[in-house]
Amino acid sequence: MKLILAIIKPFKLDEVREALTGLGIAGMTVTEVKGFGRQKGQTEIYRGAEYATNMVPKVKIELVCDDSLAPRVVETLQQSAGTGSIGDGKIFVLDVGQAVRIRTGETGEAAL
Amino acid sequence: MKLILAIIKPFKLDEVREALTGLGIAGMTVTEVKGFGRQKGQTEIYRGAEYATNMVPKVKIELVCDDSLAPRVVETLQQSAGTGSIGDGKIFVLDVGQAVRIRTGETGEAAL
Amino acid sequence: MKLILAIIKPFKLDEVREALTGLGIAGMTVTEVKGFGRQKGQTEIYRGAEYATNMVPKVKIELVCDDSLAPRVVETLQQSAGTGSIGDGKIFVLDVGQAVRIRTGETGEAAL
Amino acid sequence: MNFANKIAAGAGAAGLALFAALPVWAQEAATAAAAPAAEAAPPAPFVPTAEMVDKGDVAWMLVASALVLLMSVPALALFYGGLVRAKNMLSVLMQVLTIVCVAALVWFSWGYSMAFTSTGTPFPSLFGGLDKAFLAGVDPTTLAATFSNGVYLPEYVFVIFQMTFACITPALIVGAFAERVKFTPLIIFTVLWLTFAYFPIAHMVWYWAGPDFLHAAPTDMGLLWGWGALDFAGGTVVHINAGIAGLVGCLVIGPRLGYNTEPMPPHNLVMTMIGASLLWIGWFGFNAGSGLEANAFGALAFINTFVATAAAGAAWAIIEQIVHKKPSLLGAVSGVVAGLVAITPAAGFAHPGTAIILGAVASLVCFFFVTTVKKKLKYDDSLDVFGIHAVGGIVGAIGTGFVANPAWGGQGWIDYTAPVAKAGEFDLAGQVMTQIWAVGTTVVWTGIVSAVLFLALKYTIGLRPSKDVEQEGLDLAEHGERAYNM
Amino acid sequence: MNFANKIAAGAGAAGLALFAALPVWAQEAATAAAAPAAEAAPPAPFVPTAEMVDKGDVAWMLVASALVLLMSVPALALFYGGLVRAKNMLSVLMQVLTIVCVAALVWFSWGYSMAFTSTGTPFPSLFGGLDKAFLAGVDPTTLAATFSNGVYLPEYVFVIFQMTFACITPALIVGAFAERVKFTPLIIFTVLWLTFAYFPIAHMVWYWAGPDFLHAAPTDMGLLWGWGALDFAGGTVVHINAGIAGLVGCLVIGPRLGYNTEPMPPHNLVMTMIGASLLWIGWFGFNAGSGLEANAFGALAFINTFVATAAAGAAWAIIEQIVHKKPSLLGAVSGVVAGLVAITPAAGFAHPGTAIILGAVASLVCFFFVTTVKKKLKYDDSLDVFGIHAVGGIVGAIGTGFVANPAWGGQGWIDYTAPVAKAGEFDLAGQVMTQIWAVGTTVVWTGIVSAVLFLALKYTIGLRPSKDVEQEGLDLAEHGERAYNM
Amino acid sequence: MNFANKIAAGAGAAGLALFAALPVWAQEAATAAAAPAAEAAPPAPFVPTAEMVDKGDVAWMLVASALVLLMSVPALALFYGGLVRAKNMLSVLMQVLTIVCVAALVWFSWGYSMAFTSTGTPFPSLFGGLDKAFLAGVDPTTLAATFSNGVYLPEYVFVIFQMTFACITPALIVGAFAERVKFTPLIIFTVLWLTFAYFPIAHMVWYWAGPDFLHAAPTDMGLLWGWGALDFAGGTVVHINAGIAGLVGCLVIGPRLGYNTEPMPPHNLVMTMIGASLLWIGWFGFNAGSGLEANAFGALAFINTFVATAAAGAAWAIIEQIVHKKPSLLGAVSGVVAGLVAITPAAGFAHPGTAIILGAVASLVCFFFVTTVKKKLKYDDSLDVFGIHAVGGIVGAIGTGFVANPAWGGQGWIDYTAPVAKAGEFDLAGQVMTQIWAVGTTVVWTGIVSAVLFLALKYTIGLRPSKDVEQEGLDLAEHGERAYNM
Ligand SMILES: Nc1ncnc2c1ncn2[C@@H]1O[C@H](COP(=O)(O)OP(=O)(O)O)[C@@H](O)[C@H]1O
Ligand SMILES: Nc1ncnc2c1ncn2[C@@H]1O[C@H](COP(=O)(O)OP(=O)(O)O)[C@@H](O)[C@H]1O
Ligand SMILES: Nc1ncnc2c1ncn2[C@@H]1O[C@H](COP(=O)(O)OP(=O)(O)O)[C@@H](O)[C@H]1O
Repeated sequence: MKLILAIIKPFKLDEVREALTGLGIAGMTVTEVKGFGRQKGQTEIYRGAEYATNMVPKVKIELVCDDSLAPRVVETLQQSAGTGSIGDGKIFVLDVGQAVRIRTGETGEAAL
Repeated sequence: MKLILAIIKPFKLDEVREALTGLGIAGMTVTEVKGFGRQKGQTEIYRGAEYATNMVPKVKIELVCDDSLAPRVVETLQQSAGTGSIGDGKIFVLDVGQAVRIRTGETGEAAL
Repeated sequence: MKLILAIIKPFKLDEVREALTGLGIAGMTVTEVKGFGRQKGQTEIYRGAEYATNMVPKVKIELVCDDSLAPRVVETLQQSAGTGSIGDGKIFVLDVGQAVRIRTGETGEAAL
Repeated sequence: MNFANKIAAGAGAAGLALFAALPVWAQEAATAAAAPAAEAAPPAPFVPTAEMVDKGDVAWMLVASALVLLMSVPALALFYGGLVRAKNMLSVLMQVLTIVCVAALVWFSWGYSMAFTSTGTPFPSLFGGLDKAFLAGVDPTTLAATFSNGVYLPEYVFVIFQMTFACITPALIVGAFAERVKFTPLIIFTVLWLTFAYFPIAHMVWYWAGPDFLHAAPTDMGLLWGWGALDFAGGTVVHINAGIAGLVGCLVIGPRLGYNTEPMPPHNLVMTMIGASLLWIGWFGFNAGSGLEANAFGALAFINTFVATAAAGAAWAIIEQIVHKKPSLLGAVSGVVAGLVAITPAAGFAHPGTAIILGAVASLVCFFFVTTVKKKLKYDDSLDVFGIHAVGGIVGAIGTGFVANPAWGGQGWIDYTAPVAKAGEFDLAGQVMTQIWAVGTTVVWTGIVSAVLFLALKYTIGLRPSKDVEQEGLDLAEHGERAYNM
Repeated sequence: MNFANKIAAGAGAAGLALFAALPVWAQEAATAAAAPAAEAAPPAPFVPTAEMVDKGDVAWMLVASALVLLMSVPALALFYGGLVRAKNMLSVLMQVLTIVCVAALVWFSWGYSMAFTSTGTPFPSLFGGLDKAFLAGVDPTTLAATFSNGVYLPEYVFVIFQMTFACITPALIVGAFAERVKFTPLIIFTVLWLTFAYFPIAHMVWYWAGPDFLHAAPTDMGLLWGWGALDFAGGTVVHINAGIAGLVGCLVIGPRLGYNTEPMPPHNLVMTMIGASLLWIGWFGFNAGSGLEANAFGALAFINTFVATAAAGAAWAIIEQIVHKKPSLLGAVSGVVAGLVAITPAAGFAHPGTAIILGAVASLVCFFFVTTVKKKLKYDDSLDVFGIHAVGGIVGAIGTGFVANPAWGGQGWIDYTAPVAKAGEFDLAGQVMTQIWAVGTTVVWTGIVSAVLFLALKYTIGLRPSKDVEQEGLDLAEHGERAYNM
Repeated sequence: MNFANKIAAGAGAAGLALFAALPVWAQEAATAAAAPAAEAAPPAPFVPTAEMVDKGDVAWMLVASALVLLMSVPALALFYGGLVRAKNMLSVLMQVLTIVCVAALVWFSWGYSMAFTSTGTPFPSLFGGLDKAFLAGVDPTTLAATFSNGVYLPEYVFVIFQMTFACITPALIVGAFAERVKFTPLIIFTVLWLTFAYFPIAHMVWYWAGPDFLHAAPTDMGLLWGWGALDFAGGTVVHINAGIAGLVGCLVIGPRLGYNTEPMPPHNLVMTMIGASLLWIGWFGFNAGSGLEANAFGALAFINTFVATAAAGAAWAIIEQIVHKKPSLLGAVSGVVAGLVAITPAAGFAHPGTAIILGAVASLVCFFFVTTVKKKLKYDDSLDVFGIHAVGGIVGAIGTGFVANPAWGGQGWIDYTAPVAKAGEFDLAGQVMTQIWAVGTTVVWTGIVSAVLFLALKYTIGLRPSKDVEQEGLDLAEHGERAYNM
């Protein structure tokens, strides 16, 4: 199984989720994060004190799927999350050794 | 070493932590996340606008332990986090190449 | 490629980011988390009800880099995040199978 | 403020404009009448003196003014701000605050003069001239009339109280197109809209010569006031006026990106609840202050503002329980605001019992507009300025014609054409027709002015930020800040 | 409001019920007495007139009423809401808001009549009848008595001021079983509890014929008022009453899931601090308004409300510094509220110096109850309604017997049985006993009524939501919303 | 409060101290003068009576007092709290609340006596003695003078109103060294600073015998009052005083860890906006209440407080638009506060037109100090107490000398040395010089007292928490709580 870890723009979340649901993905986990990358944050000025906030609000998606589905998930993610402008984000793929569904104790791909 | 990544119901966190402490686990990291899965969120209606919130608040636990302990951690997690009802969450296990304790520079299992 | 996952003290974030930028790291992702470990939280008393909060606010950094850079990233992280006192945090290193830049579709190290 | 009156325009008073308002200052008036001065007044011009000021009235009106400002900042700002997404929170707060500041300056500069004088103007029944621009001629010794013969306020007090109304009305509008408007054009709109919509309508509805002067100058009054339209505290001037402008604005600007496809739940209902609560508190100043005196009629307006609102809040919760099986806090506070809007024109006229009915009815009608009509017609009135302020205001304005009926415990209207004001005869059907005409006039006037202004701005400097700015949120893009750095 | 009085019940006044309250309107009364009308009154019935109304009093009482409503929404709602977990925030806000709305409607419908009339009832010293139900007979010309001879308020003003008390009292109760109660049964409880506990106790403590009428109708008063119990602004009627009902409620409903095993820290102490601050501000209306006039006695109640609270806030911070080594904000605001509760019955009677002592003592006693007694007895009074309102109320009510002592700078009590009120002779031991009796009566009455109502609801439609609902949080499960979508 | 006056100190009144304030209570005074008592007064001592109290004044002053307390809690606490980082939020709230409590108790104990008596002291023009310590001799029958002949307030009312000023002034200081001060030393500082800086300066600026007594005791007044310095509502006493103390404090304590290297953005600008809005509302009590009467001069102070603030808020937004291309909410609310500070000393003297100019100028000067001067000089005045309160206060205090000019619509000053107060002759240059002297005196006095106190505390029990505590945040380390557990 693969853990697919994607950092995307927050307002793209709904679109991405729908696209992934279309692929048959049954679950994922979402976290609000702050990103640091080529896209620079705004300069904020509070009463004359400047803060160049390098941190941009992003959303992180974590999603485990079986190996065969992974390429299509990555592709779908890339398409649905892309706007073509800087800061669109990244997708990383990691190997997962095991998965367990807490409710039933099912393991492996049955757990997803 | 293994990274054990568990998504659980928020109100189970204390129970889980106690159970893991019982196993001798010395540390873990917890994040508030939003989950999307079989368990559907509530339908919320704000002045007539319906939002079927597919997102359910969950808590993510990240915990690195040595390989030998991993199966018992997974088992304990599954038992202490389970309520038997939908949305109990998942446990994923990944391989960790290295661990470092920042304070001392110790590496490997000594760092945990 | 490696995913470097570091849990650090929140007020060290800026220092760490600058140190990593110095190494030529172009991006990372940051999450507010709560840590549980040797460092104990404060005892908080709310109108007589005591809560020994085992949870300490921490910041998690996720950063993917190519294999050759990883050791230096870990070292830099350890140095810049360390205060020498308990609770400084951990660094974990995991293997990453693939990386994609959403904007361009570039993959592998070009995506970072 | 703003009671209608009967005008015997020469011999044959024509048209439907023959009705008018509040009954019972007669008692106090009677006392005043006992003084020979008042009786002798018609020949020799009446001159109010400092002794006609009661410090109790001054105390109450200063407090009422502070309460109405409280309604704008922070109450309205929070009520609206809590309903938008976090990324637009500051933009709403900033819009409301800046509008208040600018409106106060405009009021000082030419607003008061345009609204509350009738000299130096080609159309004295539509708007005033600039004789009191920059408060020329106003000083601590000048006085303003109340609705009672022989009872006066320091003119500054009246200027202040009315200023707070001019501040909140344009601020109400921004809710209709929250999350998608550029800041500078909005402020320009505010200045123009006040000038061409608010001041004229305030003049038409509320301006008149005063009880001691009217019989000597029986045409010195605003158009709608002359018709006999009843608007105790601003149902037409404030709520319908702002509500229609909001609707026009949201139509001209268009819906938010992602409207009806993305969820846009309120980011912080706690702020909305604080805002609604403080609106309620402040509204006592708005409504009970509109009687201009600390007396039993102020108290009547106060209790009506209390119970109509309670009924409206409860009614919205109950209808939600029936329709959605869950009464929500957002529902209850929406009801509260709907009730406050509806009782505004009727506050000094209704009996508490009929006030309760009016509040509940308005709440249900607003519920219907907000949940059903808006969905059907697909306009994006972000925070329901039309659905609550215009709709609630219309229900209230027309309802005022009913609840003022003395037969149902209402206060009727006062005939100020006599040297000493006395109760007038109430004609239910006629009064309701007058109310409808007043509503219609307001809707048309403000609709046209708003449309012209919004379209002019849209096609010149532009009203709407770029897609990127809208997606990123106005806080960072327009104001360079974010609300929360937790 | 609510000064006790001495009653010469026939010839030999029996029992301990012989004491009574506030001294010095004698001065003003003396002026009134100079008028021959007042002296001739006993034979010919006294008729108050509109001239007996001072606009300064009206101004102050309208403001005071708005301040008391502010105490409920948003102050109490925020104070309580900040202390619960985020998942239950909206439920608390919604409960408080809805209770306010419903209580206002009930007050209009039958509450005012039950509390402040003595006709049409089999037990005129326990509760009134329905003669003024739906405010029948109340209009802008009717008047209500104050505590001074010859000084009146428009009756609507009195109805409004008292209405705000009826709104806040049931809202106080919800803190005791926050996070685990169903919404609809709570609202039903509110209506019934007002009817069977609040209105009777308000009647018993505060109802009397008025200073110009009492000597002609010397038994026309509530039971506790007749005993001579002193309760300036509602220590028994509001705080003990609500505090005991809360305790009964939390015992009947049972502790929260996870109580004492899971941490349940307050989710947003900033809201709690805002709430406490606004409670303090609003309480000036509550206490200083209870004198019903804008005079030196109102000012005395005001300064006592100020300094007793300051002392109580400081005392709690100091005791925490001693016991826990850290003074907490939650501690300080708890002290502030404890001080406000304790000074409530004593506000118009104490000297500022003794008010400070009373505030500090109450704060320490409440600290003890909240931190030690609650832990020992293991009841889950979520937000310490019992520990602060009932305990602080009892300390204050009994303390009133001491601080009223003229020998210690207190104001004593007024004998209203004379045609013109005059200061009565103060008996310290007797007064304290009377206070204890009044507390006991209130505790028993409200305890029984509350237990019957809570148990009846528990075993019929149920009071407590399911385990799942409680774990998920009431916001989503009961109201379909969440407070924060950041 | 605090109008200057002309003193014929014996025969040849020397130096620049010959000017003074407010004009026109003459009218009311004239009425009083008609009473033979007033005319006969100089020989037989004047005795004010209870009839000289107007309930309208009492109503207004009680409300004004509540409004000023509102400025401290919650307004100032929120305004400051929103600007710090989340980990220090509660510490700021706790500091403000505790300071308010402690200051109230100190005021009761010896503050009122030190500020508003002139007996029992070696230097009656610098501070008073302890004759009214613990409010000895104050009771519901004692009276306090206003600025009008023959108009009095119950003394408790005056004590309360002034108490609220003593509460907010030390609370203002904490913003200068927020996020890095220990709690207990701060509270000790508060008590000492009130005693040695606030009470003397309040006495010097505001104490005088009163209009009916001054001509018989022409030297019974504070030093700066005697000079003829104009300070309507506390520009020197409150704002310069606190602003300088803050500057001294932040210099003694040193900058925050990470200052200028780490970002420290405001954690919750919504709270800051609520705070600023409620400051504005409360400031109407502060300024318009400072006239002590519900009359046209109170209304003048009110409208000036309204429009100067509006101008200042708009000015800051405009200058930001020009300099940074984005008007920020924090900028607008900073302007609002700067405008409020600047109009404070001038509120009762200026014409609304000059008030607008004063507000706008002060806003721009403060902008310059906060954004440029602070950066240059590198002191860490965390929340700009110096940059806004001291700087804005100085602009306002000196500006008062200009705007009071009757030639520009100002109110001039009143000569109270005559038995019946009358307008004095205005000397622009002289008045401005007097204002500068008053500012200088205040700066020097408070600067020295503050430096001595801060240094003494620094080198004894210490002012600053350890590095660890500062990094962890004061909330947990000093108070054992966290603000948000979401
Ligand atoms: N090496 C990395 N490791 C982890 N996260 C990264 C890395 N590089 C970028 N990110 C995340 O991806 C986001 C977008 O990256 P950025 O460089 O701004 O734009 P782009 O995706 O267009 O290359 C960043 O804000 C950050 O959250
Ligand atoms: N494939 C997945 N990858 C990552 N997280 C998942 C995945 N599937 C489920 N989750 C997480 O687990 C939570 C519970 O899953 P759900 O399908 O609702 O119930 P259950 O655990 O009973 O199967 C989800 O809310 C989500 O956070
Ligand atoms: N085994 C672990 N797995 C995941 N996170 C851990 C683990 N152990 C510690 N952490 C994280 O590292 C933080 C610091 O660890 P702690 O034991 O307190 O101190 P130290 O880093 O000095 O050993 C913890 O708060 C927690 O967030």
